[in-house]
Amino acid sequence: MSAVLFFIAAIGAITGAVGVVMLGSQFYSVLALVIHLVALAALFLLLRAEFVAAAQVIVYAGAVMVLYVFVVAYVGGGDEEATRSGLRFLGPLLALALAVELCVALLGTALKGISSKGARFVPGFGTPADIGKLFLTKFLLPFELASLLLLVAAVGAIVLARRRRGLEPDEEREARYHPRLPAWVGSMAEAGGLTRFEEPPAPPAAEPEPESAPIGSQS
Amino acid sequence: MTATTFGWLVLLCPLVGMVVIALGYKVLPGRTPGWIATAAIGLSFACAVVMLVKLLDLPTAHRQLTSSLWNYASSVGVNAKMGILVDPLSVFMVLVVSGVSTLIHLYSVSYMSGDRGYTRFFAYLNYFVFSMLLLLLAGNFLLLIVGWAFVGAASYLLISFWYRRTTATRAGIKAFVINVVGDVGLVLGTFFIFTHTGTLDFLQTFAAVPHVFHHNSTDLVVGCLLLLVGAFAKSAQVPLHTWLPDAMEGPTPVSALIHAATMVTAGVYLIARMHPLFELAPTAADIGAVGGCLTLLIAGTIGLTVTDVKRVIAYSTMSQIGYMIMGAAAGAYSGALFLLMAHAFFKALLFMAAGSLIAAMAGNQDLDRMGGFRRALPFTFGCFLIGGMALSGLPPFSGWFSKDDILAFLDHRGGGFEIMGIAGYIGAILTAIYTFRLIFRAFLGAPCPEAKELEEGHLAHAEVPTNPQTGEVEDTDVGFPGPEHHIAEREWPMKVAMGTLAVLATVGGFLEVPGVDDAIRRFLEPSFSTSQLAASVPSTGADWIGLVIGAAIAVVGVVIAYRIWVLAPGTAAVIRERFAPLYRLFVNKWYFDEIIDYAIVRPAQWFGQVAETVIDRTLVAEGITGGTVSVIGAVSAAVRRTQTGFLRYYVALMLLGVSGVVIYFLVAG
Amino acid sequence: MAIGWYLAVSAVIFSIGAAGVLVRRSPLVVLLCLELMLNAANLALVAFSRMWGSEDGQVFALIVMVIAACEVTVGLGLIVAMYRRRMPLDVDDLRELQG
Amino acid sequence: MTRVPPIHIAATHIKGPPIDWVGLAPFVTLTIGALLVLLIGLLRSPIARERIVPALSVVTLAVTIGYEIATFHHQTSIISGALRIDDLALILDLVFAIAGLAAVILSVREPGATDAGHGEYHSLLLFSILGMAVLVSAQNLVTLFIGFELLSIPLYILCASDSRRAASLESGLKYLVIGSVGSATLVYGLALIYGATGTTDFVPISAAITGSSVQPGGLLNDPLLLTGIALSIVGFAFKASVAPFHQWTPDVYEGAPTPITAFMATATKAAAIGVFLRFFDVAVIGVQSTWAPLLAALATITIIVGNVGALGQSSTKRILAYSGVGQAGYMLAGVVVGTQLGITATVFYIVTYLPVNLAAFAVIVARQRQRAGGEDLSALAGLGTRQPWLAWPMTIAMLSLAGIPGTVGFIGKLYLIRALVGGNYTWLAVMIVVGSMISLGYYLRVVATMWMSSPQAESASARVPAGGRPAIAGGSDEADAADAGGWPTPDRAVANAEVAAVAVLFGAAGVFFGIIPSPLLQLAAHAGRSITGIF
Amino acid sequence: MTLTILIWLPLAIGVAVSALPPALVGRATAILSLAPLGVAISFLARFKIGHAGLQFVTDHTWISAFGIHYKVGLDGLNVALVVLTTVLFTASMAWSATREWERPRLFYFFLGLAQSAVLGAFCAQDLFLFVAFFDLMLIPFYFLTGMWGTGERVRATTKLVIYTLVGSFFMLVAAIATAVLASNAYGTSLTFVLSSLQHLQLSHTSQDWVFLCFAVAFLVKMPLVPFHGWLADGYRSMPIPAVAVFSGVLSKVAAYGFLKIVLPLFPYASVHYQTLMLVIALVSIIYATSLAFTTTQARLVVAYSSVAQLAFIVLGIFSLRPQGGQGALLQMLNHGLVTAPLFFIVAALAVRCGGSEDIREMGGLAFRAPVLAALFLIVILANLAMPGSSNFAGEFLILLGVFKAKLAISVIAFLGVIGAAVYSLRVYIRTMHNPLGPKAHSHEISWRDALPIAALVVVILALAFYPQFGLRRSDQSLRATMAPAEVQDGLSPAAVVAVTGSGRR
Repeated sequence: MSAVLFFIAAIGAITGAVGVVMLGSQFYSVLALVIHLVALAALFLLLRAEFVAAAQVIVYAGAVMVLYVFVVAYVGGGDEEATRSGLRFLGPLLALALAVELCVALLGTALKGISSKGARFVPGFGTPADIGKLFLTKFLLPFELASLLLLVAAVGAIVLARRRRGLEPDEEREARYHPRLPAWVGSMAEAGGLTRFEEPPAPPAAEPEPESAPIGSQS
Repeated sequence: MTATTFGWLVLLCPLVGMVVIALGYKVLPGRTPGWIATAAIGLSFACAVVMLVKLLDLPTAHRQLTSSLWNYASSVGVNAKMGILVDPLSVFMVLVVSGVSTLIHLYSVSYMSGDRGYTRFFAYLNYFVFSMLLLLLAGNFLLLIVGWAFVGAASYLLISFWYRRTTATRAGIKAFVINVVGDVGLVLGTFFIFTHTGTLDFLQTFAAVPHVFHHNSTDLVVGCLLLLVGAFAKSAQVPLHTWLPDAMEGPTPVSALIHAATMVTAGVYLIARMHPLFELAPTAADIGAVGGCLTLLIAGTIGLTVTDVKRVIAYSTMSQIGYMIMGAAAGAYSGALFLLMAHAFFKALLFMAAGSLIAAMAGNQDLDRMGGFRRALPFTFGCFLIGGMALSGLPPFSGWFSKDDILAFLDHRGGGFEIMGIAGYIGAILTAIYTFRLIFRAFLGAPCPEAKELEEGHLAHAEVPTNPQTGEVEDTDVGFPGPEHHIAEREWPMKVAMGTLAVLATVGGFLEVPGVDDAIRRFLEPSFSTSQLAASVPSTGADWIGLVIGAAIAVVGVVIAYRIWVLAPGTAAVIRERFAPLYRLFVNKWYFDEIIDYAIVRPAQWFGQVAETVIDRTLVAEGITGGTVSVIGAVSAAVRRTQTGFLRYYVALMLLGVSGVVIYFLVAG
Repeated sequence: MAIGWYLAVSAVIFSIGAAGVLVRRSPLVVLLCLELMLNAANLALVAFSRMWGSEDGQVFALIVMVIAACEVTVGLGLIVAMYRRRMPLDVDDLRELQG
Repeated sequence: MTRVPPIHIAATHIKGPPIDWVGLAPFVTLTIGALLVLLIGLLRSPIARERIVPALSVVTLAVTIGYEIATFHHQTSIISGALRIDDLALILDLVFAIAGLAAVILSVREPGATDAGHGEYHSLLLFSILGMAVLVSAQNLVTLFIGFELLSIPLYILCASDSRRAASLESGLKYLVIGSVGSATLVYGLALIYGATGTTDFVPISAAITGSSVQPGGLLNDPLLLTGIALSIVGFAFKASVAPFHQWTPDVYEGAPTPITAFMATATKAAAIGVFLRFFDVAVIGVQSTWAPLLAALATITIIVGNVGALGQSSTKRILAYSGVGQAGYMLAGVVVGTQLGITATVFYIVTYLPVNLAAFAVIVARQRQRAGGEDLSALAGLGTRQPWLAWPMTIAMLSLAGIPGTVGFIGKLYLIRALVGGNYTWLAVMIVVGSMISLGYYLRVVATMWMSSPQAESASARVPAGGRPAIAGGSDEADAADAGGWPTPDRAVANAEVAAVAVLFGAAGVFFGIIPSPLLQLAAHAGRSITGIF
Repeated sequence: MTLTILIWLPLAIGVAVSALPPALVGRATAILSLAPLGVAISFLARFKIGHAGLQFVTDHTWISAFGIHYKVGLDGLNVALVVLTTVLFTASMAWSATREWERPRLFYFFLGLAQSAVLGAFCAQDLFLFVAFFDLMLIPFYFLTGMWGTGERVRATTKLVIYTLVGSFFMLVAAIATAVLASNAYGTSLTFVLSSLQHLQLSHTSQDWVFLCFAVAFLVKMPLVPFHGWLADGYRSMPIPAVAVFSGVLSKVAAYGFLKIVLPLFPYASVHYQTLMLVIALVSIIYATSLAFTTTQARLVVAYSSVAQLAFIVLGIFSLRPQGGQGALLQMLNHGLVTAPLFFIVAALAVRCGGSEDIREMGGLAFRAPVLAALFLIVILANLAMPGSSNFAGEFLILLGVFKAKLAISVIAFLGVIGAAVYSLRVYIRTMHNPLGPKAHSHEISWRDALPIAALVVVILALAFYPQFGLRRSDQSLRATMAPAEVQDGLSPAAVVAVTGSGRR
């Protein structure tokens, strides 16, 4: 029974993965990844990792993928013409070599465990309770750091993705009813609503002349 | 005040003279430098005389005095002191050198006046005398070599004295380089001897030699041969003689002083000084004798054909020194030194006379253009005649006694030396011929234009001064003989100098008359006390036989010369036709210059060219340096080419690296 | 099923992800492929944790998940920024820096 | 392991691990500082954002440094063995903090900072430092990996922070993608190691490798473990920009804002080498005989590639990037030896590498503020006459990197060679020497440009390269005018006061410690001794 | 008054004068540079003759971790060279002081730095200290050539530095290896102090490669064929004061290194490679000589002649006979004194020929410049080692040593002596004599130019009368430094005494 489930899930995961790589449209790639993740979650379950599986489904298939979809929609994920360079063939070959090596490594080990079904199952193994306990005791520091890391990521996303003056596609029109946006527009400061529209000392660099400032070399 | 003190004074005088003249080159007016120089040398001659007296006071056994001022270079087993050796030999040489030099200085005072380089000339001249005296008084090998090289340098400076003449500078460098070859020989020879004796000091060496060397041992023979190289280079013996004729580029007094009277005889002095070595290495000595013998013949033959007055005398000098070398090497030390002294007198005299003659010719030295100066230059003619007769060994002039003394000794030793003796007689006849060829052609016969002009009472002056060798117009602002010339008839210093020498050349021979007296041998005896050869002297009778033969041969030579150039002036041309190839050989100086040029000079230059162009530019610059650079450059270009900027290529390379590393571990594990 | 099977699957997925990074030019998809690689690691971790019966592997997997999320967020942010700058969304056109 | 039945689980029963706050203090300081900076960055007034924020970051780093110095010799392992605080870690932390300090000072007036918002910018910087600190004292695979990421992710963002330049974004993306591949490889490798040994803690891992707890005879030849090590080597090597995993380095260094480049070139490299030391000399020292040859080979390749690649470059930043690759090779050589001496040498080399590199980058920053294309080599032409206070630090830096006596670089090389010769790796020492010879080719080129080429030649070639931009808008013309006119106008000199100060300070340090190296040497010696178990 | 003061005084001066207005810097430096000269002479005066050991030792621990000491001291080997250094630098500064240099402060700072480095290298009694100073010497010359040079200066200076540093880096490895291997082999703590290293002989195999590394470093510095690739460009581009001290002193440091470090530390290798070194030297002599009488650049003639001279010095050192060593030491002194004025004279000649240093465009300059001609003559005669010059005494001893060691080599080496005469006189005649050259406009040498040359000429003449000056101090130390190699070479100390002592009855 478990074998059947395993094969279904494994095939699903691998197909999903292949789909991510092969499918032309970025949108389909995202969907393929979702399939892959769900299949992977199934594998996790087979490995008695309930909590990981759940996290997988919620965090990934839920949050992250949604983010993906939004971005794809925003940047208009059109089809991408197939790559021309030699990597098109070299890449898969390289990957194949890698896979072979890894399999040799994984299966060539003398460890008994590899061929076994795993250690004797202890009730409670992989439950949120156990994991959480570990997080609070042995892995306290990683746990805290992970939170910081998430904060960093959030800050980074804002820093990078916020709007900037002089870079918008339709600069002139916007300039009409948003005269001289301060430099911090779109920053967390704005998000925090701590800022009014008064005159910040705009750094002079914020006066780009489009013709004298070709995109790519803003000078 | 012992003899050595005066020995030092002998050295000091000319040195001081040189320094004074050199430093005062701006302030000293007119002929003062000349007088200062003459005074300096005269003083040192005086000191030499005192030295002689002091030495004669001592008993014969103690006539070898050494004195040293400070350590010159003495460390790690080398013991070179600033020391002199005063013994009869050196005193004798010092006397000759300083005496003749004084006279030649006196001569130059007027002869060189009017030359732009007057001061420089006398500074050089004094420097030369200093060097020569240093050579003679040196108490050890190192100092000997120093003096040896100094005289070479001085000779270089004086040969290329008129330095705007490329011929002069070329002759100078030639002389210098050949002399350096000689120095090298000397140094190497010293090494060979030093490594066995462990000392550089003469007396210690001579004391040690019999104990450290066995008879004719290889090292000693090689060492002596190398010493001979030095001697030959300095004394212009075949095959290192080619510089001497060219050295005639220098002013005539220089030729008289250096290339006749003093420097060129250093070789003879060296052999005499080193006689304990040579007597222990007969092989080397014999080779030396042969060399001298060859030289006197070759030089004689060339002397027959050359037409440059000074060069004729130069070749005769070579051949005379050939006699001395031959004699000294064969063991006739006193004879050789006797001839050396006599030669100094009459050869200096000849050169001075020639100088006067050339002055009368306004600097032209070509024998073909001369003639009939007998009336125009009576005094000069007289001196020339005396000198010539002495040179060709006519009785009772000094040349007669001295040269035939040597030849007699050779016959006395017998064996191979007999042959040399005969060769010597052949040389003698040649000498007589070319000497009188000179005299007859220059002074007898129809007067040449200059001679006529002079008879009317005014000295000829070249309107356009030209280089007598190349005929190219002279650069007259400096380093050139000067516009006016001086002849003995009009300059009393020249007269005095020449007159004195004429007298000496005439009577000098009587110092050593077989059976009557042998002042020189007796005086020199202490220096050669250890020598077996010096002890064995030919009997008086043998001596006299030799003298008679010599006189006869000289007379024959003179007669032949008279026959060819006075009675039947055409004969010379006829002979020239008859023996054309021989003549060509002689007139081209046996092709020595050409041989040396092709054998040594050109290959060296060629190698230099190759070294610069091929090896240095190509091999080192392109090869080693450029090669490395280009390799690194290529690698750098490759590295930068992989930096394509293609993100995916970077990832690809990275994954390639991953699989590489993994493979390594899988294999290594 | 033996653990080895899971590991094999994870290896395959890892390689597929790597291949994807190599062949795809849209940064978005490249990010997806990176996700694949990380997930492969996760699978391996979970499999090992099962094998040893220790939950460290699962914790590790969760941490990796967080990190994956962070990388994605930052990556997407970058992509948006580039889009705003009207820069081409094609890794092959990012060649201003080279040599 | 003993398990509590799930029924009894309640939050009350869970005892958090004991925490040694003294040891943890630097980390806490950094965290708090980062958060504070982030918050103050939200304030309205520009003063707060552009003055207080950097000031606060400086304070944070200063306090951190203070704590680290205070807790020197305080060897503990904290939070249930997640972190090990010892002299090695502390010295490396000092390096990070100093590098960060320099970066903060250089970032005043940095357009990138203004662009990203000072609060965000600086807090990210501090977080990255925190990540490094965690990384080099990690005693556990999980901690190690998260530290690795906490160090990387902020740098991805910071590289792209100057998003008005396409180059900045490009470098950010490149760094992100390649970095993620690297971390994916790393984590997979860690996973395999975990799989082979069944634990995530270093000490048990090394025990499992040598001892027979996991498997009789240990794991010395177990492909699983070895592959894991291989993959983790790649992960670290990438961070340390060791060839052939170096290719991101020149591009990212060139594209990133120069202060960040300076930070990466020094701190990141130090962190990567530090983790090399930790991981290979503690966790997997058992299989040294296997990995040492490989690392030696990698070091050789790196030395050659880095030094050779720098030869033909026209951008000073790129030259420094490649030189950084080469230097990484030298440091790796120190790791190879695997003796305390080797560790000491490596640490010392890192310490010597820090000041001179910072000085060099400071000079580049100054030039960029003064004229367009300031990172160009041509921008340095004639600097010796016109701005000696910039030319000298750069000269010292170059000479030190080349290993000329009188500078720290010389002593650093001395120590490395001494360690290598002592460890029977003389051939590697020779490789270092060969590398230095090649490196002269470009270091001297920089020096020659500054002192021996006339400003005329420079102003002729003063072009604005793609991506180059004047620090002050429209300053380009003025800057060029100033360059042509010779002396920089006073306001520029002022504008560069703090930058020049950094340059001069670190340049001076480079000479001072070159003449009196003993203090640094003792410091490094402590680091070496702090790793026990090897001789 | 410790050596430290002497070593660092020039640098201090260089720094101090940069406070003065540029116009004064030159003269100030020239005058102040008399101070180190004076100090050096005072050391010379206080030097106790007949001691093999060190005198005026200063010894502090510099880098305790490696047992590296800041140990400086004087012995017979370096005392004369130290004085020579100060003399030549003073002369160069005096020569420079009368000229305009752009950025004078920097110029004199670098000169000062160079002097300090050279002095340090000579005085260093610690292997590592020596290496450090040896490399440091190069930096000022890098700048001097690159900033004040002529022609392809940057290319030339880069070439120079890379060439020489390649050698130096190998030497660095070798030096460290020496100390490390020694301490490993004998289980002693790490030390770089020469005197202690001397008692820790390395194994033969290590000696071999270490020796080669040192040899490369030194041979490049001198330079000898085939390591002379940088020579032509470097010498042609260096400013005159720099090139004067470079060929006058820096090349000596290399030769000194052989004598001070290589022979005592690696006697086995020294004997093992004796023939190789002798042959290299021999080839250099022949090769440089032939180049010297081919090239038409006056400056290069001097350059190649100094290559030949240094080859002679190496010849003397590797005769492994005390005579050769003494000769080499004396020759170092002489060559330094000769080559510097030669470069000044070349500059003077160039001035009289429209800046060209091509002897084909010179000629007849002696006219209207008798003093210059006289100075030149004396120097050139000394350069060709005419007997009577101290150079000859040096060459005599060198060749005597070689003669004792390898007869054939010494015989061939004499070709170099003859060649020296040829090229020296050639350059003298082609410049001073012969008809007036196309570009020649002769005029008497000015006081400011004559002063440094004349001063050095006086020293040359003094030495010519008393070469012993250069020999008496070094005697003992030289025997000491040569002894290990001699023993290794089979001449037991007893034999040495026999060989050397036989002369002194």
